[in-house]
Amino acid sequence: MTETAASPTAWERVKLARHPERPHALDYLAELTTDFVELHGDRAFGDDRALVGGLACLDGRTVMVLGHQKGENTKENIARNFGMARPEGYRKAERLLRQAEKFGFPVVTLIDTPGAEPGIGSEERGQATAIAESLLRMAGLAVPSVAVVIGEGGSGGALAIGVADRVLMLENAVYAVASPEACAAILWKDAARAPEAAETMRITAAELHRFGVIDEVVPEPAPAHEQPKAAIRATGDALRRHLGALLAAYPPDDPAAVERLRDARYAKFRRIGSWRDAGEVRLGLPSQNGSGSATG
Amino acid sequence: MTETAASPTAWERVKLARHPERPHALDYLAELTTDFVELHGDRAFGDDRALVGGLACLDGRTVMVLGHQKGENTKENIARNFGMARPEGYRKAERLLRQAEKFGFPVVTLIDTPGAEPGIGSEERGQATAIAESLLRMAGLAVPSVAVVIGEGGSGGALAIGVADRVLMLENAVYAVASPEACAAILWKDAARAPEAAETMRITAAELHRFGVIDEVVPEPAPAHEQPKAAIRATGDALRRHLGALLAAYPPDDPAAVERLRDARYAKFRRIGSWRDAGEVRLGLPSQNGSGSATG
Amino acid sequence: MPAMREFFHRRGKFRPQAADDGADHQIPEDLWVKCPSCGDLLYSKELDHNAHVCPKCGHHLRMRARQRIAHLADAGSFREWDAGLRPHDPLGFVDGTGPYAAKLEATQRKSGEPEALVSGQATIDGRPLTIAVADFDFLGASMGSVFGEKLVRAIERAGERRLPLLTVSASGGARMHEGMLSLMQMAKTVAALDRLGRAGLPHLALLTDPCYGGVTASYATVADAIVAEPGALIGFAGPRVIEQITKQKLPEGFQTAEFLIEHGMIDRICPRDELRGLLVSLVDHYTRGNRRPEPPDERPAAALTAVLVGAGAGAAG
Amino acid sequence: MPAMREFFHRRGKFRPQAADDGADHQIPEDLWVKCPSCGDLLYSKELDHNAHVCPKCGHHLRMRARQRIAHLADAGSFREWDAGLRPHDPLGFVDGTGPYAAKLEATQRKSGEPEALVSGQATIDGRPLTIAVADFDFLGASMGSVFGEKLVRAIERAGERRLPLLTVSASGGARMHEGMLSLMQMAKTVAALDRLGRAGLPHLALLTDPCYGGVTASYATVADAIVAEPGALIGFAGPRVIEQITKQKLPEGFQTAEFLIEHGMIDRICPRDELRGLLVSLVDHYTRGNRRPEPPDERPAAALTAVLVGAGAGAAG
Ligand SMILES: [Zn+2]
Ligand SMILES: [Zn+2]
Repeated sequence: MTETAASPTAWERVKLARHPERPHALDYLAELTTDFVELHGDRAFGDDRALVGGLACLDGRTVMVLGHQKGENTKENIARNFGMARPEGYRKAERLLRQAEKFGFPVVTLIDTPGAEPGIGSEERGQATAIAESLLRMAGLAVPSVAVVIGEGGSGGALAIGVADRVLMLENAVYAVASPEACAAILWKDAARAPEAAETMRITAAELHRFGVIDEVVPEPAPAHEQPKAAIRATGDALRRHLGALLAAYPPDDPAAVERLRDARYAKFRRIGSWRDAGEVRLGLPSQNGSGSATG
Repeated sequence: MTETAASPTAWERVKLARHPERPHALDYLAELTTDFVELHGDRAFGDDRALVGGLACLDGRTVMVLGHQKGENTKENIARNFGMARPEGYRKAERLLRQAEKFGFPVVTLIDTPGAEPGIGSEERGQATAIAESLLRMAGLAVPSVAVVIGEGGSGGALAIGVADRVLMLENAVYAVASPEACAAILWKDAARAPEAAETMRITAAELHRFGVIDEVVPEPAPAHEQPKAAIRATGDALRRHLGALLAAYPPDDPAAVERLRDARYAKFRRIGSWRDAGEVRLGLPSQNGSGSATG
Repeated sequence: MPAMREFFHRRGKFRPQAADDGADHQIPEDLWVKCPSCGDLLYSKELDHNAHVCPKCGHHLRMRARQRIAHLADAGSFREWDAGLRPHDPLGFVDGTGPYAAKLEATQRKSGEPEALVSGQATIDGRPLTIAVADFDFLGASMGSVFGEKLVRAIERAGERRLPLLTVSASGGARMHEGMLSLMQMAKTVAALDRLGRAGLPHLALLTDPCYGGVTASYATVADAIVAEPGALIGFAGPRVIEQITKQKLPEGFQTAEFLIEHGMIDRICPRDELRGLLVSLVDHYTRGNRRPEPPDERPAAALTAVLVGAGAGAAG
Repeated sequence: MPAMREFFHRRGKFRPQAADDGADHQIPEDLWVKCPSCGDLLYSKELDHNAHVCPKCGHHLRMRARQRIAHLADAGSFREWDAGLRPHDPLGFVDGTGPYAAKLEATQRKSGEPEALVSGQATIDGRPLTIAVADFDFLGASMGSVFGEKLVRAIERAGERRLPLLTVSASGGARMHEGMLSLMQMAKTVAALDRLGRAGLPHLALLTDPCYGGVTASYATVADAIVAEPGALIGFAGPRVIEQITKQKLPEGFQTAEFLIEHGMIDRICPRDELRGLLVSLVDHYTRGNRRPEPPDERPAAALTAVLVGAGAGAAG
């Protein structure tokens, strides 16, 4: 796959998002933060290396960071389960989110996963429940949060750390309800139709911005695997801007701000969706960005 | 062992407390409450049948009940692991305590365990951590709580559901830092010296009341395995009295009461202990019941 | 709904109560139904009278949403909400079998429902509550925009009216045809439940066969008490997907309600004929407990209600 | 301390740094120490300079409480609290080897400490914090009344002065000689930590070899960040007890720090020579974060401090 002057297709973006040399969560932390202290474990069963978390210093402020982490090579990919988190990963996330609330740390999450692990052990230990509880904690979080889709945003396993006050997405990242291959296998009965599926699923940053699912597209001057520092720096700029705005609007030292923050977060997710109301034949498309409206 | 007119020895009480026909937690619930709905599971790994919990109606009020549960026969004892809870049991307890807080249910716990299970799996899944987190939740609980030692109060596994606003204890129950057998094996190098150990460890209700560890001794007109209903009714009377007093002093509809409740609970446990202060050669024995003071 | 199709084919255990291949199987099925567990032919009227439990083997057959409501709610007590909300095709989605818009129309015609969720207010043994029931016959009760919106409105009204919420779930997962808008319904419904919980109101969840993917991983398990029907299959990833990916044979009883309770994920397994009784007990308990004027985290209930009203999308039926 | 003795005997791995059989081994041990891991004879002064880490194999030998404080705290910064608190014998406890009171005296003489916990205020790289360190040479650092009382006072002062708390634990468990008063120190210390947490102040826990029973099951694991030393044995029940009861062979590495991090129970394993750096980072993070004037559950900090002062048992050193 080559990058063309024209805009890449959705399927090309899938390949860019999965490119093995694309920077991963820990690369972002190394470049953008100082004094990262990784915290491990769910305090109940295990430590999931596919989902990392810890304290880091961003512009002199401590933030709680969470991110899916793919490996840099095959060996590390096996240790990190290719970035597919198990219930332990989501429970670690939930634990660290509670800690962020306790100490008033803003939360930054970096999304990059093919999806939550499908497996016998993951089902035994409640993959669905673990994701749901992470969603719940993020939805009610008492501190501001920013999520960035840096690569592959794979379904519920991605969203589990994505219910944030601001959701950003890199230009060549994708975010989808299912992998294009799975979608093609089910709806076309042919996984090879994944490129078509990718197109019709609307999984690119630009489209998701239009649908009000994400708040901002972070530009990649060149695909991130070619110029990782440029992509990371652009991400850092957007992150700082949004985090700064959130902290100004909802200061951690103002108790009343917590409720306003929760209300605003609720309103943000509350409006996502698209329907027709029989009485008036109107659509309830997200209006946040003033776009994406259509009549049926 | 027969019951004599004279007070039973500590070791005789150990045998009474362990008597297989002594009523267990579910017997108390059947007799004292209505509409018991058992709630299962820790939402992470398993359901521990050695520690039961759920909603029950006591005098028209819903309470959250938790209790160690021994089996009524060998088969059930195996299913219930002889009342020795695993980490899942304490995590279920912790979950239900959070639910009690959410809905303002007072909490009643029934303690009857040889101790938390010592085992490879229990260590792998953090027996110590699970107990500690249950202690923490009980210590900070936003609702009133009453614990009753109805049989065997075995060490940390018992205390895990024992950090309550009122701690009651049946006359023939025991509550100990370790089993007399274990204590004898370690300190006498001879488990057969358990009767001596039981005596010197001060594990009876009367002694623990004198030391300020428990708040009230619930009389057993006859040993509870002989007249279970009498013991259960006496427990019910004490339970209602203490719960009533707590609810009057800390009404669930008064938000300020939560802080007073936590403060009172802290003060209660804060003073337990005994020491000498070198400067003045004085003892800091618990003063709650105006007894148990001694000079060194 | 990544996992849906496999429930129609796996091991011959699941009978498609409404196939989505376009053929119309309704006429023969109206009279006789084959029990998917024991294979017995059951007269459908008799099955209706037995709450769709096989009289021979006790297998709990699937129920349509309105059958479920009729079974659980007091007769005549159900008032439906938001029946006018209709799905449409925001993505212009076209798959191997054609456009989503056409599929919606066909499904609506065949199922007789406008969408996969029916919601409203009802009483159970005189206790008022909010109820939202998924209908597996509508595209595998996959969760799309309308499913999510109707559910969120029901949750908000439960908050406004201070009523308990009962959700009855069955689902193949998120609806792929609405893409990310479907996935976001997980966030939206859970966020609404977060507020309901902060207001001290209970969410009771009933999980029925089959319940998978984005529904199990969102609102359906964010509940104060989780009840499942015997034998119901419940999980995150579908069994066929797990088998394909792991190349492992799945253990006996994998993802059944019995498996879930053993692994600590649900509170109760309840046979259908005892469900009403259990729900009444739970409603009574959680309603009795619900005396605190302020939720645990200090939010004034009045302010919350105001927000819920403000965010709510209109009047209820 | 149900589990203590076994750590002196099991597999010959643990050298009793202070035996409690009455014999005095101090003279030869002052000069040469045998590494419990590689068996090398180490000159004790060299070991002191190397923070009690074997220069040959990297094994982390146990440290006395004051050695630990000297290693971690800035030179001269430690101010001890409650040094005057002394244990006594509330139960009149007599075991196979005689009365507890006599054992206390002998232990005090041999260990040079009045009790098993040393607490106070210090700085680490200039950052003030409260520190409480267990001393395994004092009856296996078993937790009795004085251990609990000193720790609770330290926690309360951390709250009053709004300082982070660092606990350094090693223990055989609750002290049996003080019976239930010992067990209740678990409740008492955790309750104090609950209040510290509500005030938004951090508790950093360092777990060192060996850490068992009532200490691991109470304050030591109720921490915001849990760090363990490499190879440290940490658990609830002692390994010998588990082996005896389960009749199973324990897995390789059972209950080591490495086992615990794999099972999700601790945040970090940190070699001794990197400990100060890690603690400084953690203190900086948790101190920076600690800006909220009100703790998460709405309690005014001022009121809390008042309560802590009220409950505190006197002035600090
Ligand atoms: Zn049948
Ligand atoms: Zn060595």
